[in-house]
Amino acid sequence: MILIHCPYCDEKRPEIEFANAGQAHIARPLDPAGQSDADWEAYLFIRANPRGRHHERWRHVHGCGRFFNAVRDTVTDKFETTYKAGEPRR
Amino acid sequence: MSGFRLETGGRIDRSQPVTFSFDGKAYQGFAGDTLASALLANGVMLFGRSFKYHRPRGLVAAGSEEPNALISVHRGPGRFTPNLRATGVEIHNGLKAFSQNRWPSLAMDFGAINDRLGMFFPAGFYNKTFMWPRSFWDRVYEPAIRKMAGLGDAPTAEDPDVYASTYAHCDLLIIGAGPAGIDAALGAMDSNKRIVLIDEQDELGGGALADPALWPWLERSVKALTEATNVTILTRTTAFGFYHDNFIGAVQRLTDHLPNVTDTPREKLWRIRAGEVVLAQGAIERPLVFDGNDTPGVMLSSAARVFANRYGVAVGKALTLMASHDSGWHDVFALAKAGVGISAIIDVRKSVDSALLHAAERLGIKVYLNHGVVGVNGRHNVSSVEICDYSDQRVHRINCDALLMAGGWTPSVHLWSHSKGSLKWRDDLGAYVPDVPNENVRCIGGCFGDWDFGTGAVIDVLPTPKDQSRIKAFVDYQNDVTAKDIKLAVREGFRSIEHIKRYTTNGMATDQGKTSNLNGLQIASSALNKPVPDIGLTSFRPPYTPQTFGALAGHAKGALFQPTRTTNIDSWAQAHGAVFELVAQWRRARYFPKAGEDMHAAVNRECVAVRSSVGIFDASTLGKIEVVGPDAAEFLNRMYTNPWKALEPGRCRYGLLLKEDGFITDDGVSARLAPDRFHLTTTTGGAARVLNMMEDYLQTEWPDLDVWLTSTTEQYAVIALQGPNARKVLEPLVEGIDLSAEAFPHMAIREGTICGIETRLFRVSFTGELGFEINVPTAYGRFIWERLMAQGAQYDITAYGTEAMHVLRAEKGFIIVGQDTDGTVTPFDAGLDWAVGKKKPDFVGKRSMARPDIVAPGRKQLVGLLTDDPNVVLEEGAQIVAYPNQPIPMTMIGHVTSSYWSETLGRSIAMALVAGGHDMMGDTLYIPMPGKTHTAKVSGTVFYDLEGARLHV
Amino acid sequence: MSDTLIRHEPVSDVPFVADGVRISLAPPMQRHALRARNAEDLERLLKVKLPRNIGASEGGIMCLGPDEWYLRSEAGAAIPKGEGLHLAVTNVSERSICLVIEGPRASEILMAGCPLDLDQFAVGRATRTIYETVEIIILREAEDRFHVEVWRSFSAWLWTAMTTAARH
Amino acid sequence: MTRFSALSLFTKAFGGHQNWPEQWPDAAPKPAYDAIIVGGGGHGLGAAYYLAKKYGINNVAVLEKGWIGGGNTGRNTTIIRSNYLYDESAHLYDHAVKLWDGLSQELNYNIMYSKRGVMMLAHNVHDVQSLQRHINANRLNGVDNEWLTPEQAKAYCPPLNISPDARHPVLGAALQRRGGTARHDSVAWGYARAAAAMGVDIIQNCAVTGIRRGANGAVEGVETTRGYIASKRVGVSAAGNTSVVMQMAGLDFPLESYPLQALVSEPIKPTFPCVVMSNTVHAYMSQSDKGELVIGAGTDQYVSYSQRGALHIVEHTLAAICEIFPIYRRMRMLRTWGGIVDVTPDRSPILGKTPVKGLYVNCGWGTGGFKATPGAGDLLAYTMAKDEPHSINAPFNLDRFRNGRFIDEAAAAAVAH
Repeated sequence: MILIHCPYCDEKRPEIEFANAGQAHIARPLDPAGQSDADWEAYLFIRANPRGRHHERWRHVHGCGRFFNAVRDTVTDKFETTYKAGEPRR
Repeated sequence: MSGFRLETGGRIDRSQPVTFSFDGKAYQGFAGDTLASALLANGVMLFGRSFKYHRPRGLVAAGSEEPNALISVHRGPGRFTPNLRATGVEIHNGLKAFSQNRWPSLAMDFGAINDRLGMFFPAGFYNKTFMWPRSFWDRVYEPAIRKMAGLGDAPTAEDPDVYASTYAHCDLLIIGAGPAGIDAALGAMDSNKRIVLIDEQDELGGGALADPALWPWLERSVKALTEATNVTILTRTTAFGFYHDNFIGAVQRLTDHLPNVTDTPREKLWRIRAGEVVLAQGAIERPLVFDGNDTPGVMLSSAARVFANRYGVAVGKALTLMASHDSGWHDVFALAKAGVGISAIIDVRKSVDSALLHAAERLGIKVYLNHGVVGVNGRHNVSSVEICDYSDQRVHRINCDALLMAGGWTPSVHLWSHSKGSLKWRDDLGAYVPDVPNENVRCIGGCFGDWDFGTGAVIDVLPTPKDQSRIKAFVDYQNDVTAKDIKLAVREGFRSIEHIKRYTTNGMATDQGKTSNLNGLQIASSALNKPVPDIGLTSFRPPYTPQTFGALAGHAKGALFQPTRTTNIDSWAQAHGAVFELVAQWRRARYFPKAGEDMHAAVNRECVAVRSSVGIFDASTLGKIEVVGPDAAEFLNRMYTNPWKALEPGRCRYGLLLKEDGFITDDGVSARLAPDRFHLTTTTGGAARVLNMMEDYLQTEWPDLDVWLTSTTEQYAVIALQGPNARKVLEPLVEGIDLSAEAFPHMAIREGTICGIETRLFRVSFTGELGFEINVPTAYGRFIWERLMAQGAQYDITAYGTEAMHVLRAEKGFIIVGQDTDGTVTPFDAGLDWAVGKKKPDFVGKRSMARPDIVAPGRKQLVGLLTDDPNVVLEEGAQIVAYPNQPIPMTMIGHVTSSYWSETLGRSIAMALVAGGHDMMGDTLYIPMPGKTHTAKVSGTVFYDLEGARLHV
Repeated sequence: MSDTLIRHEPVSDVPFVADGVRISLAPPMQRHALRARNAEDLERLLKVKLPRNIGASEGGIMCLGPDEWYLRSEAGAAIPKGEGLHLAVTNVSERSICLVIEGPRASEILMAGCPLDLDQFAVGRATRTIYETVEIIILREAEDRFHVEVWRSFSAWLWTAMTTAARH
Repeated sequence: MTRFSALSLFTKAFGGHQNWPEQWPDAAPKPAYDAIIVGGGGHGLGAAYYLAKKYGINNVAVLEKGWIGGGNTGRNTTIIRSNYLYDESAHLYDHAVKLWDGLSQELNYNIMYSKRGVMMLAHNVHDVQSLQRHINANRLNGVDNEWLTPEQAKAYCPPLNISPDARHPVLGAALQRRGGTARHDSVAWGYARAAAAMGVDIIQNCAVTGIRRGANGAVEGVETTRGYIASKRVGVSAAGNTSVVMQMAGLDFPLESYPLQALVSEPIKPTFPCVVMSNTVHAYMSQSDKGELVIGAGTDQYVSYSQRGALHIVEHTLAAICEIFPIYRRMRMLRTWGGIVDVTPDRSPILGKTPVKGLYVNCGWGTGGFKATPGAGDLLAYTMAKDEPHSINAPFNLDRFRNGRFIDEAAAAAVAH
């Protein structure tokens, strides 16, 4: 059970308080109707799935309830950092 | 008879005799004995039979690394445990232990025929045969193989014991309470750290327990640690796995060593988060590989020392040592000191430290350097050994009743490796030792390769003049893997150590290769002619030693396995004979049978009651979300397919929710209580998912919106009152709300009180009848329900369950998300176009509905089905075809999603998803079932009160 | 009619007592979920001071998130809805019950299923967390007394889980 | 290739098994091949075998970064079944099951395909509806799958707890008698040996580091840790690592890789006669030829290549097993391990061509790839040989994510693969 630093609570909390919410920084297009099928597919389904440095979202669902972003190494599972939703990509 | 109890010595309590049995024969030992030491003391050397060849086997070790002495323990009904290590079983009065994998008896085992035929069963033999005749595999070969395989018998009755679990936190976790671990604890004791000290044995001390000179120190240390308030000591506790971020799993054995079964938990799972972890697990002595090294009486020299010094048991009267490492010499000297007879010391090395030679001389022990054992005589017990003088290859015999092996040491880096710490190879030790940590953890003492009992030579197989292909020199005792099996694997092209392991099963037995992995590596390395580091190392996998399912499941048993959520009205349903069904985590009343009624009779009666008078239904499990804030309407407008901005306060609307992929995920009726406050409802199963989805969009896509979501699912008990008489039942109980059709139309909400309790009263219907859904604070649910029952008695008010609810809604063509839709259905497929706001530029899922295959013709669409034979109720999940007489595989164009007998209509009704169904009205379709193909006509999905007049009375 | 006759509680009103711990059902109270971007908006409406740090609690109000507070008040106390304001006040009085865990073993019992380090959990601190798979809110009322808020439908399970842990 | 048989075993025994040849040579890479398979798991080795056996392409290399069969092939719970809901899935998996039957003889390598039957439990009304839907669809597709009452299920699998008071009572089960298990390592080794015998090079410890594309964008070959290897046909069958390999060709994929754990108990005498799966309780179990209870756990929730799972996943899995089979509470877990499963948005595989000419892919099998091994290998081989998908794998193309033609078994029936 990994420990995750919640940037809102500002402390490390056990994984079972959190829900992973997939890859981070995939913003919903402002004009979905204007998207090509390919663009829309990319938004919905294409994922980086990197072996290494990975930007992902978590929700402290059984805590403060906030969604936030994290950078984690998918080979070591170690977090590089976590930061609040809306803050620029790190 | 060879083993015996020494006159003095050991930590056993000779004042406390203990009587136990092995294979039905009664024996006596002392408190403090393990099954292994007690049986040894009684001269028992034969403990079990090996996995494949059924060779007689004795003890190799004294600890949890023991590969051979696996036994079963019977403790009464449901308390049978197979595959326990005799070295880890503490004896108690009445203990009943049994040997395994033998028939008819341990001494006389028919399976031993495999040993005679062993030459035909090399590694991987099963890949090469049992293929002809083909039909024999299923019927003859495989059953035979399975019968031979396996060790102990399987449990056959439910385990009555309970298990416990807990989380724990500490600043310093020390695993292993040998001298190194104890020193680490003493060193940190005076800090303000919270310290946990874990050891798998019944008392602290580890190696020190076999060294009487250290006992005074041990006693002082244990006293100090026990008195320290910041130190928690867990004995009989095995740290079995090292997980992310210094999270360690450990199991504490609480009752197996006690004579009487109690109701206290048998074992406890400790889930420990530690600031720092210190691994002090020591090292495991390595056997030597030579012909006959599995004969009972051949064991690790360190084990013989443990048996003598800790348990006061000599493993024989005349012991011979076969050494490649100094440690064996020290063991033998200690044994001699303890009064055990030593016949000789044999060492493969040409020379050893002169101090050792002098010590041997002083004790009058004959020494053979540059010699090696090349044969062992005796089947159930060593009688003598053949040793070879490597200088001239001459072989001669030495009489002895036990042969000790000292092949060097293997640091226990298991947990270190679980933590993904790296290892480095040390040629001088012939072993891997910890290198770079991956967590806040360090290794000390033996598991770091740091010990003080001298040096040794690293060898794979003892040289022998015999034909290597004809001898049985075992590497993995339990799995019967010999040196030549490993060479065969290499010969057949298996070069990775992982391949060799899997092909030979070396290291895959219940001891996980604790005594065999390194010897296997050495042999593979010489066979491949590559240094050990080049052929890799098999990964260490948790658990360190096998752990019970029960302990890992912890409290989660029966009622505690998973919560069963119940409503405030559930107790009433229980008291009134409801039959329940499980929906998501909830328990819901399915129907309320009266005496003699089956489900169908009950459901028919309940349905008729609703249509003809009034029915009452517990709808509390519906998900509810309160949406509050200036942007509430805007938010819902973006989430749902429907438009929300124009909805007036006091009105309700059916809401349809899609996932971004355009498929229906949830629905429900929602009400606008005020310009900035909505009361949403969701499906029972969807409540948590929908709230999470809405929070996701709100927090990450539209953080600018001033709106907040709160789950109110459990704030309100919800009672659906449905039927032409619903208003009459309700009217006398409600205050502050005009229930007249004019003042309170269908799809409206009012707030007031009922029986003095505040209520949010919905006028909605999932049955097609005049209906109300009464929301009251949960604690009052049952009270209001009973008041309504009383008030409704004059109208013969009838409680109905989920089954009747399904029939009633189906008669009206209302869908159930998850039954009539299945995650691949769009609003158009479901015939819910009307619920999609055409003018809205965007909402969740809108764009996906424009994708090529979503707009393509021929999609499966929801339609009604009326069987030509009105008495036939189609099976839900039945498949539909356009042409009945096709060969298999048939082209299926859809399936039945809902199907019921409608007592109201006096016929069966069904809904189905059918390809292009909306354009098939009136067409005949076919439903091929075993034995009969049913026919049905496509219809609309509304079967009752098409114009909906009954809703608006 | 007295409240006790018309309320139905999901767990026994008879306290569970075991060696070193007592588990009991707290009396009914009002509960409100408070949400706002700016704490000041809520303070103005409710005329109370809101704790600003997540995990802090004062005057019966716990700060559970950056824009979320949990107000527990006596049954009957009037709480304004704040209609039209840039905030949300939602009545959740009957959504959960409160179990009081007290005695020297209180934190031990909680840690049987809650993965937080409650030895380091200061008096007065509150947080939403989890007990095995069930969400709870814990408030450390005193050194050896915790309040555990749990949704009603999960409370019977939690009661069994904690009393079982207490028996062991 | 020495033919394996009881006789050869017998005769070789008298030579002390000294003269068994290598099962497959440890090949060094040649400069060029007619086809390259990236990934030496069962799927990749199978593809190489069928390329040579059925489609006449023998000049093939299988590139494995570690040791063959060391990925998910050697880390799964070896369940074989084909009772899937949708026609596309049923045809795909049944193609595999048909190939499983007789594979031992075809490869002259006993892969121990054990038709012990796969039983899926229904614990609530929704489960019953969904399993009935499967059974009906399977019947009309010619795939065997039958309904069992709780008593029949208990008779087929005596350890099963069918008490109506259970937290998740058993309301019935769907049984596919042709389903079962096989010996996972043997599958990889058997294909490797048979493929090598037809000229396929099995190249281990050879990691692909790049994919070289020509001016026209088509594949020309692959860069590896053992040098450049040319080939105009490259099939990627790299399971959890597919995204990484595809990015070498400039392709982003609709995949995410998650840790999946499995575990075995200590070996015991025969006690568990079949395979049982419960998607509601999240557990599945069988007993291996060696006597170990083989248990599949769930995936962790986050993307990871660490092959390291969390303890709480194992706790939940064993709690579930003990609920369905209470007699095993005293059994002991011997070994746990983790694999990396690549999951697509509709939990169905991607098997076919890619936008890059000459680059083919077989991935996205999630937690259910083993059962498809022979079928996936054969269809990847077909697609590479003909440069077009077989009608069976045509629906499992990449375009479906753009067009919306999902094959979503999980959404359709909450049936885990």
